Amino acid sequence: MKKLFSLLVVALLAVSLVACSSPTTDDQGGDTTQGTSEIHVYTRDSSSGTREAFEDAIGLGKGELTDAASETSSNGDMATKVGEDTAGIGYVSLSTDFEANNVKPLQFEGVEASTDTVLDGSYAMQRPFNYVTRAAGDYESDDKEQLVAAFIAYITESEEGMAVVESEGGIVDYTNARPWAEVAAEYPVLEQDNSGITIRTAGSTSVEGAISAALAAFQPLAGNVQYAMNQSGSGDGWKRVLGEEKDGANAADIGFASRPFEAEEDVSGAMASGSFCQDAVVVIVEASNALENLTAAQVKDIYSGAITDFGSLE
Amino acid sequence: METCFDVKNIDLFYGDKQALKDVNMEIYKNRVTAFIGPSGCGKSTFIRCLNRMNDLIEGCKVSGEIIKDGLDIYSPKQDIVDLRTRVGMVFQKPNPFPMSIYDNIAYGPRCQGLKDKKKLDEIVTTSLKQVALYDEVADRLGDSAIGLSGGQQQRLCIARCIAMSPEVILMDEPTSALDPISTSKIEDLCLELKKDYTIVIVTHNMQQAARISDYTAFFLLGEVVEMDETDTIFSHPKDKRTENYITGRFG
Amino acid sequence: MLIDKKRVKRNKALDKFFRGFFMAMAILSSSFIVIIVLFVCAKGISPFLPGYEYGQVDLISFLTGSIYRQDQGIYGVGFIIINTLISAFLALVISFPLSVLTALFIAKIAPKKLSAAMQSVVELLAAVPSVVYGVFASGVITGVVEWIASLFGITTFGGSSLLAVVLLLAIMIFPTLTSMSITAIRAVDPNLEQASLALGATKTQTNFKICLTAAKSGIFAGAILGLGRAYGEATAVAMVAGNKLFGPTFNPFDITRTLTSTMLAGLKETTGLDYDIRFSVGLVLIVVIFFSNWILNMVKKRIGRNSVA
Amino acid sequence: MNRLVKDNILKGITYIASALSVIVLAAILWYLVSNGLSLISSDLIVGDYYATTENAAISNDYIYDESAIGEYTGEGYYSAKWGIALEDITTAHNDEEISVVYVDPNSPFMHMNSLVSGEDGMALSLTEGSSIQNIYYLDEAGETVFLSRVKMADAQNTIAVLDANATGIVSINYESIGGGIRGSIFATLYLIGISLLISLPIGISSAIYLHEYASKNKINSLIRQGIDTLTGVPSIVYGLMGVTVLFPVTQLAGATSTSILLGGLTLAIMLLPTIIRSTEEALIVVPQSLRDGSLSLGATKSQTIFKVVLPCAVNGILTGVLLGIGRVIGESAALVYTTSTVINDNPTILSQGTSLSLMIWSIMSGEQPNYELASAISLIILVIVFAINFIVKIIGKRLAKSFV
Repeated sequence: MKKLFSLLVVALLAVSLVACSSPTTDDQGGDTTQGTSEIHVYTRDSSSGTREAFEDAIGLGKGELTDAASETSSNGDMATKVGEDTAGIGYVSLSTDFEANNVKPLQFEGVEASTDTVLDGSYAMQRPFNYVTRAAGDYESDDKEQLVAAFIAYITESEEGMAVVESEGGIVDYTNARPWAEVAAEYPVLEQDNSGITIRTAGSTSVEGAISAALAAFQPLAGNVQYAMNQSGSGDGWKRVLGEEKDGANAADIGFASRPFEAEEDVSGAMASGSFCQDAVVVIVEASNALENLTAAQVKDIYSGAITDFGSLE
Repeated sequence: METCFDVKNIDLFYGDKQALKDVNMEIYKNRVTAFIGPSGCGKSTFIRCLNRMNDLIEGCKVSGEIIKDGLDIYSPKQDIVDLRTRVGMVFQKPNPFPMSIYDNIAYGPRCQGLKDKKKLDEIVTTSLKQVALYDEVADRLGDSAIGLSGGQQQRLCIARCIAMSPEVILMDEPTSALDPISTSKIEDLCLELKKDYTIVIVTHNMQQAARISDYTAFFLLGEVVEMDETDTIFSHPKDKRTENYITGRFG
Repeated sequence: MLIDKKRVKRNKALDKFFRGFFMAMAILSSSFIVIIVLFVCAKGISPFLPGYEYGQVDLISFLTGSIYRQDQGIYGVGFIIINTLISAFLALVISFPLSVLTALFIAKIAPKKLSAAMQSVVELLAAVPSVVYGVFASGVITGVVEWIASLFGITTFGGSSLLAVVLLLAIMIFPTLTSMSITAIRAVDPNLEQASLALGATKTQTNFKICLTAAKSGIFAGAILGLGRAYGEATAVAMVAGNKLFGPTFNPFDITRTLTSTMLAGLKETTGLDYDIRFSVGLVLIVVIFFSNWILNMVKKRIGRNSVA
Repeated sequence: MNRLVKDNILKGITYIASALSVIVLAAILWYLVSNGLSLISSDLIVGDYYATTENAAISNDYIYDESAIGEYTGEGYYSAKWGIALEDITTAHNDEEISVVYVDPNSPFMHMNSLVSGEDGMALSLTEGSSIQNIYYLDEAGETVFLSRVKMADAQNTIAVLDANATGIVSINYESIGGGIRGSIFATLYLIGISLLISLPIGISSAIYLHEYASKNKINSLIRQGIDTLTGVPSIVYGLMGVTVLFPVTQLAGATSTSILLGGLTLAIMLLPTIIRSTEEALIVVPQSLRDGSLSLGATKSQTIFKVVLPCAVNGILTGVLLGIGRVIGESAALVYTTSTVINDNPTILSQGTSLSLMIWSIMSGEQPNYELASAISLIILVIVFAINFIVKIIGKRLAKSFV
């Protein structure tokens, strides 16, 4: 026992010695003398819609990402980690609370991300939040079909609905917005008691905040219609309203995706589909970092591993 | 004199190790039979054969016959549970169950399905009286049996055994963990009980064997060296080994 | 005679019934492992079979690979196995001496009241859910790691690192190790201690030389259990591992990737091969745990020869 | 070295080791308390998670009279014109809301009718503590203006806009704060109940078989090995197994989706090794002499087990129960797939729901991790764990007393 013990103590010391003596191994073969200038690249796991939008915008091909990147599990996780790492760089949704996470949003191609720059298209790193409904006539009842249509109109046409989406961080264009009272007049189903009807949603988790707020606000406007949200990822959005799971245990009435629908996700059969708001993806660094602006090419170089320290960005 | 157990050619193995070699003896009814011998000689093993407690030990094989009431207790026809209700046992260390004194004694009858409160009361009282414990515990039958002294606990275990009205009581060194006063009480009890029961006792204490037993068997290395009336064994042993043991030259 | 024949018959039938019932339950319990293994195997092996719908994966390069990238379609878990072994083992190295000493303190050295208090401390630590450890790790341990790293002038990935994983696991397996050790030490026959004291050894000498030696088999069993927990811990580890894309990781301040963090990363949104391969990773994890237990049990048999507990 | 000095050094080391564990526990508690304590309130514990939204218009028979509206000097921003005081709050879920702190009895907001179809214009009054989502008001020109949540910005601005621009109130959309975890607490308790109800009888029976009946043969050692290996299966694998293999079983009971029942079944299997192991350890401690004593009195084996062995082992079995409860409360990975992460205010056995730990996991792995709320829920979990430990220990002592 004694031997075992001393062995363990020695091992413990050895570990701490190794810990003390070894400098960060340099994976890129770059310069590490200036500890803080080496860039720590953060990304999301490959199933993330934000990552897809980000990589599309900077032109980073599938698989070109540097091996040295660290994967984070969510938008908030990314913000937290970059905020704690003076050498970190990452990307998050515009709705993120930058200040609270101690991160600084960077301009992209010289353009600052804001509602205006996203809407006029000058800020390029953006993605739509899309919806798709079941096919016309493929609902449990006509009333439900009407309610789904009314809800879609609520979030895409009415000032009130857009305001709710906006309050949850979505970027909406009020240009063609009308008062809800006007929109509602087109849907007589709203006048009756709908508490026996449940609208089911599926798909992207990124839209969860906006859609649950919109549904909660829509509920009293639509005769207490019930709702059940089962968000499990963009991939399930189309699948559960038009695809192979549309009649399964997890079937839904409206599916969402935080990216454009793919070619194999044919939305032509849907009663309605389109985007209800835009989201901007913003490159962030830790708050004390002196960087202000990055070009698409620079971001691509950083994420592909061609640039490994902040010094060479000047 | 009636025979209680007729033991014929018993061999017993623990795995490969032979613990009993060709044991033959007769045990008589309403007599006290004592087994003596040095540690590891097989006397405890043998007494556990008489109510088949050895069945509980893994890898234990018994051959030969032990005839009781015309039936070999090792034959498949013999019901073990039934055998044990007729052949009770008291162990080396007192082992009262962690229950009340009353429940300890009522345990056996209850296991047989006796529920009648009156009958149970009667059994408990008579059993305790028989072991002369009743006066000491009459006012606290509901108390835990663990609180009794060692000697009391052992008498309780005997009472528990008597409560089943067995034919035979096997005692495996019942006094080895007790003080002299408790020991003498148990010894008196044995003499008292042999009127109604057949008693088989394993003991290390040769005086004890001499005091209470009618017959004595001397075990050595798994064999019965000699068995005879106690007086004969202690005064005129036939075998040299018996004599050596009794006179304290070994063991 | 007391015996009520009818009742006795019923008792016997009941006895038989219960024997059968207990046995059936035991078989049921152990058959769950068969169900689980079959299920994980069926799912986990499928990517390596020809005709797999998303394109067959090469088993050898899966097991020996040093890059795990869904985006490139390269799945190699070789380095992840090494990382998992390293982090679990280092956690054990840190936690083991501390927990054995704490156990000795609680079981033998501490005054009665302090001992009871310490026992509750260990029980409380055992009761803390693993997600809570995860929250604590990403809030506090990462900060500590970052601070340590800054002493050497190293910047870390916000504290997410091998070291953070090791510290987290060391804390998480501590209660398991300690309570098993306490049980083992308490089970040591007091006669042994008295014999040691009677030979003129001091109380402390007896504690260290007799109690620990006699209890080592039980203590080692605790270590095996703790190591198992360290291998299998998922949610908390995933919060601080940093999920490196290639490896293996030997630098304590570099990010790492364990089998469990790999299984969890992006699990919610993924489909196809990337989903199925997680079962393969799970299968690898089960095999790793199984082998490690097997080896440790052999070691335990050797060192436990003259142990009582 | 002097023996005494050496002894003291060794002793000292054990003191230091123990102190370290105390420090770790203290650090965890300190972290949780400093982050989460401020969020814990009765609303959080007993409240609904989902806000109830109301949409209400000012009654037709209400006549607005500014002079009738009284003074208010409490906290928040007060509009003497409309008789309503508002303040900015941040909810436990980190949402910023404009909350009502006071409504004057003569305020229009006290005399409203529901606009929700199906509620027949039920009378409503704005309650303190609810949060305002939007307001429709009349401007100077008599036009209806929509004041959205974004345009309201904060409490001060809302009051300013209403005071400056509004000549009348048309309708208001408001909701209760929500965010309570009562449903999750119940779901957790259901999970504990279901999993113990199933795993205790199976586990204890298995342990009895293994320890009391099983002889050393191949089949039994296979059974034992199987159970031992179950210990090593990571909990996430149990979850994946549960949703595939056990889902059909719950379907027989009427489940249509993942459910608390499914989670409970999965956890029951996960608990088996723990329960079996601790029961076996308890059985080992029961002296063989008691079994011998019982058997020698003609008791059958099963009588011996139920009447003598199990009562003696009850404390050890309770330890297993405690460990089991701890695991159920703490489990998250296995539940992600079996109960779903849907928060349910009124969970039933066949509905989806989320346990407290799973809720923490969702909060931490969501788009924006909320350390404060996670810490608060962790604290609540710890309190529940302590309470259950305490109760089980008391039961154990009672039982032990009646036997010994």
